[in-house]
Amino acid sequence: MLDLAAIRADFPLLSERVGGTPLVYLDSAATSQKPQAVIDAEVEFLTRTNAGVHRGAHALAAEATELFEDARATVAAFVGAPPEQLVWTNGATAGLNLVAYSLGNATAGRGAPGSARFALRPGDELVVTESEHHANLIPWQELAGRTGAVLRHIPVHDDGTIDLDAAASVISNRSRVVAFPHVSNVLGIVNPVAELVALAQAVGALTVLDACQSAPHLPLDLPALGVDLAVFSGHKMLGPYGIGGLYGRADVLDDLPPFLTGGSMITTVSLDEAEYLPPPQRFEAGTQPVSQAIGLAAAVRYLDAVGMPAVHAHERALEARMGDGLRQIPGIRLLGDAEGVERVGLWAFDVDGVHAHDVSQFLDDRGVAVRVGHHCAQPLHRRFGLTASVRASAALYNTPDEVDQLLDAVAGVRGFFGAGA
Amino acid sequence: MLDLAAIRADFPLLSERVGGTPLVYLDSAATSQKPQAVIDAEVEFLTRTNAGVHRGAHALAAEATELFEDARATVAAFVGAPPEQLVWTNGATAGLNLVAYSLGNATAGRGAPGSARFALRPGDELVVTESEHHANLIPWQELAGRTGAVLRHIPVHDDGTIDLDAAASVISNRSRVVAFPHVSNVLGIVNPVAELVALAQAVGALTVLDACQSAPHLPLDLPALGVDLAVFSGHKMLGPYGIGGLYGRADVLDDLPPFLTGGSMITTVSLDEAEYLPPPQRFEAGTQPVSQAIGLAAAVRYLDAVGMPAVHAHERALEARMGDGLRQIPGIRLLGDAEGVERVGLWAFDVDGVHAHDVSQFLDDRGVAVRVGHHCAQPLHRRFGLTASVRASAALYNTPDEVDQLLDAVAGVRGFFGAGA
Amino acid sequence: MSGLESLYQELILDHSRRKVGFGLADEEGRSATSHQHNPLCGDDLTVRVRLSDDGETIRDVTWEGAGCSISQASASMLVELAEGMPRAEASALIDGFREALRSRGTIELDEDVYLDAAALSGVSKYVARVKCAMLAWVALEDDLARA
Amino acid sequence: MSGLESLYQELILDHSRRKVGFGLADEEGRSATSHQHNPLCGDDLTVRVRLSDDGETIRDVTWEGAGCSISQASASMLVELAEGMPRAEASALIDGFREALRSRGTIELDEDVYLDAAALSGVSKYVARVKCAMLAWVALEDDLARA
Ligand SMILES: Cc1ncc(COP(=O)(O)O)c(C=O)c1O
Ligand SMILES: Cc1ncc(COP(=O)(O)O)c(C=O)c1O
Repeated sequence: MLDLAAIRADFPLLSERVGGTPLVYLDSAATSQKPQAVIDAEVEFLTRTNAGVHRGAHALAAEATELFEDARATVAAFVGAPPEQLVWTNGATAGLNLVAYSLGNATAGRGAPGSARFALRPGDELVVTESEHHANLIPWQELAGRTGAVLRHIPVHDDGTIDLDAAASVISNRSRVVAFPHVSNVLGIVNPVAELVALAQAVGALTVLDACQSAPHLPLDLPALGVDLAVFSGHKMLGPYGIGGLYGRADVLDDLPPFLTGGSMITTVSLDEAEYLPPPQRFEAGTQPVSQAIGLAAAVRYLDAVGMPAVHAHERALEARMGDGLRQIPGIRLLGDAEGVERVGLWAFDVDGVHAHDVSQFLDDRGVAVRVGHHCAQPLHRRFGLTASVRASAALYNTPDEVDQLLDAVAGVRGFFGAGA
Repeated sequence: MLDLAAIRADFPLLSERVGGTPLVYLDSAATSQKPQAVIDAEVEFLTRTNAGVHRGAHALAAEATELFEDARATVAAFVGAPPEQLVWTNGATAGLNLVAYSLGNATAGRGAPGSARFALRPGDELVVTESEHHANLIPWQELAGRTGAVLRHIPVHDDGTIDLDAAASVISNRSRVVAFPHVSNVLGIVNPVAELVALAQAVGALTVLDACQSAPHLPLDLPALGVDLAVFSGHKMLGPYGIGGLYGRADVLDDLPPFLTGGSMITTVSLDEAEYLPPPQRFEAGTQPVSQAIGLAAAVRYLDAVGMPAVHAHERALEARMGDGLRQIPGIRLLGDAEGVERVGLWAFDVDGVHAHDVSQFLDDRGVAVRVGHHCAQPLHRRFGLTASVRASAALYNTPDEVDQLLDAVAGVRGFFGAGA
Repeated sequence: MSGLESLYQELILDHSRRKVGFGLADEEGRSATSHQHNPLCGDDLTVRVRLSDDGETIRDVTWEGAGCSISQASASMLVELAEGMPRAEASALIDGFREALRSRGTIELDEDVYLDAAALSGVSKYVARVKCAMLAWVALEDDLARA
Repeated sequence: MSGLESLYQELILDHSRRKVGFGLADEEGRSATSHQHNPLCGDDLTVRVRLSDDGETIRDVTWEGAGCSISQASASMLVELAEGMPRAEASALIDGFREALRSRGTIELDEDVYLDAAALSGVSKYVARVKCAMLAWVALEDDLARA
């Protein structure tokens, strides 16, 4: 059991009041709140040790470099990886674009000789799922458009689970990449990583995991999951904006060509050409988000101190309470309401006869902050015949009481808007 | 005249002591220190208003969105631009890569019909200068490598000034891009923007200005400079890491294809294709560095309150004192010691008979933090027959007294290392 | 009146259900049709205007599309307001409407001028919803520019 | 001794000027050459080892390149240390040297074992300079792995 009162006290924003009512923040899948420890770590760095890293001989720069690399080791360990397999990015979107562009660069003949194995040929296939966040969809559309590769998708069942039979036929010898979410930000279902990895490995396709919505909520061991590459975002896991991670298998990172180029990722540069450092530096061009890396390290230390198994159990209980309550309110349709699956603490839903925007406005008035829209997953919403839904998403700092406030408020929606009350 | 005591009191790190000696921070060209106002703006946001922007209906998200867009207007105004012509990036390296990749995407047939005018044909030329930071060199090398375009360069004279005669012959009808630094981070000379822009415009080439080392030090009016695109980095201008700006002429931004793709930059997305928002959103995929944008707005407000003309005059005086002092120390060779040019407050130099690394170690021991190495400008160092140099760079918070401490310390270097004292 | 009740006045909820002018009339004579999209929520609205033969007067406005109650009510109210109105006057009213909605609660719409649509004044305090209320009006503005 | 004087002991400055073994010997018999580069400062070092015919003993070590006084002194000291040494012993000493230099001042190199190179212990407190001191040793390690 978590000591919720103690945890909540660590998050200054949670004591904010919206027009007099205390805030019920159920929008952590969009961005999480930050504990004081994260804010302090950044401020402490900026006021005491701030200096350019990896390039100075002066004492301050050396100290800053050490803190920065310690942060890498801390965050890497949080996802089960050694430090040299963690590349800093500016977030999941940046990480997924890095991978897609790097493959495009390999296709254009860039990179070391080993990069050639990643070159795409026209007709090669890139596979995603129907439940993708736009960040794990459009970069592949664009890569396909640039290279002549073909984008294919694995459908989801009506209950939101991935159609593994379809996956087995969509994934073929032509597949070069299989990209999928560990947890969809709309469905909250933990996808069957092992099965998808097995299908991809059988045909030699590269696996790319979008771990944005799992990293803050589950114990994560990326090497054990067997994926080749995985991304996550700091701001969704109690950390700062503008920082995230790309994990990669050592041999994969070794052979990928660089994406962003510039300072600090090179060995020798002439006016005509450059030679590149090994990973992770090869992928970290220019000044890195140093204070943010240190902030993210503080965030994962915070999560580790609470304990990810405990975080998951707590959020699972909130999710169950939320799901049970919502199912009992007339006119509510839950998205991804599959049985017997592992989940994180979020539910997206539709309210019969009331537009999602109106629902969230009503909830906001009652101090409950949820998200409304397509949640950057238009194809998935279309699959369910919707343009928008309402999503309530919990984090370790939410309480059963807050879930009840959400349920109370939702119960009042249809009456207020006169929708078949 | 600046009130230096008051300004220094605003920067908490400047009262740090290195092994008992107060720190003389002369490495602001690498990264500047941050005033308390910047730190406070970020902390205030994170503890009171933090929420996902541009996507929520709840009150917190609406407030966050407003602050975020106000920050854009503030930073845009600082460089003389309207808000819709300022794209948030993660820094100058990210901005320059954005432009290079966007042109590559246009070449691959991506983007709206208007993008076709940016498509490169084999044999088209990309022009840079010999004084480029790697961030404004390698992205063009890679673009050339991907597209068959040819990279050419404008040499610098022995005194570091750009060879405008050579520029007039290098820039030709084949030129499609002319990229150059407003101020080189090694030479400190303000380059002749008007002349280079005129040469580029005469042949219809796109101009890309690296304003990294001018934005923190000079009054800047990017539209008045006439460049098509320009980049700068927040962390070099008193702001946070992980944030920067790309300015673009409206018609240029309108026609450039997107670079990073994902959430928040689209209108309609199907599994097979996506339609994109107009600029600046088209170039801002995924969760933006929101608190950092707000921090950068606080930084430029700070600079504006001091007044950029005053900042420039102050730094110019420090530069003159530093240059005069260094010229009098035997065995010192200044890089870019041109006469009659406008400058910012930095000097890179070589010490005869003592390796740059040893020089900076000696200075560090005396509490003077400078930078050593090639400063991400290997070709320029090679041009001067060096592999590394020592660079001292000032910002608005440095004092004449600190310059004197630098000079005192430099005067002792050759004696200590027994180099022809 | 609580914030919510001033935003969702009975008049607004009522219009959002009645949807005056819902269902596109045939294109006939001088007419124009505009399609507007709100990327935030994926809402779509199509608005058609039909003008008098001399182009000076709005004969009628019709629309179609799905959206939140604010956007639906706003379209419905606009239809009632604009029908039979001189074109120039409609353009002026659209400008005034935009100004009021962007005023963050400082400008109230005049009931004598804006009729039921004056009830949308309250939306201006909800920055994220201004776009919903504007959708139909932007579409009509677009129509008038092209008809 | 101030920090600076422990880093730049007279012995180190002296070696940085004397440069024992500077100038590459001819490749002859069992030999290997390694080129190392420090991207931070752009320094280059080329180190050549020549072994006895049975490959068990180091005949000599020679080098070329430019760099800071730490890297130059370190190469010079390594030459003196390694000459005539059994190959396995040299490998072990390189491991111990790396460990001491990464120890942040907690491990002192033994003068009886490392001879003049023991003076480089002080470098381990300067994280940014460890790479300078290691450059020649990494090159020799690379040579031994390939010779
Ligand atoms: C002239 C110049 N251009 C580009 C850059 C790259 O900036 P950043 O590392 O912030 O991306 C720098 C700073 O290192 C610079 O000085
Ligand atoms: C599943 C998923 N993938 C990717 C992203 C993109 O993350 P970011 O916006 O931090 O780059 C998000 C969050 O919006 C997400 O929920």
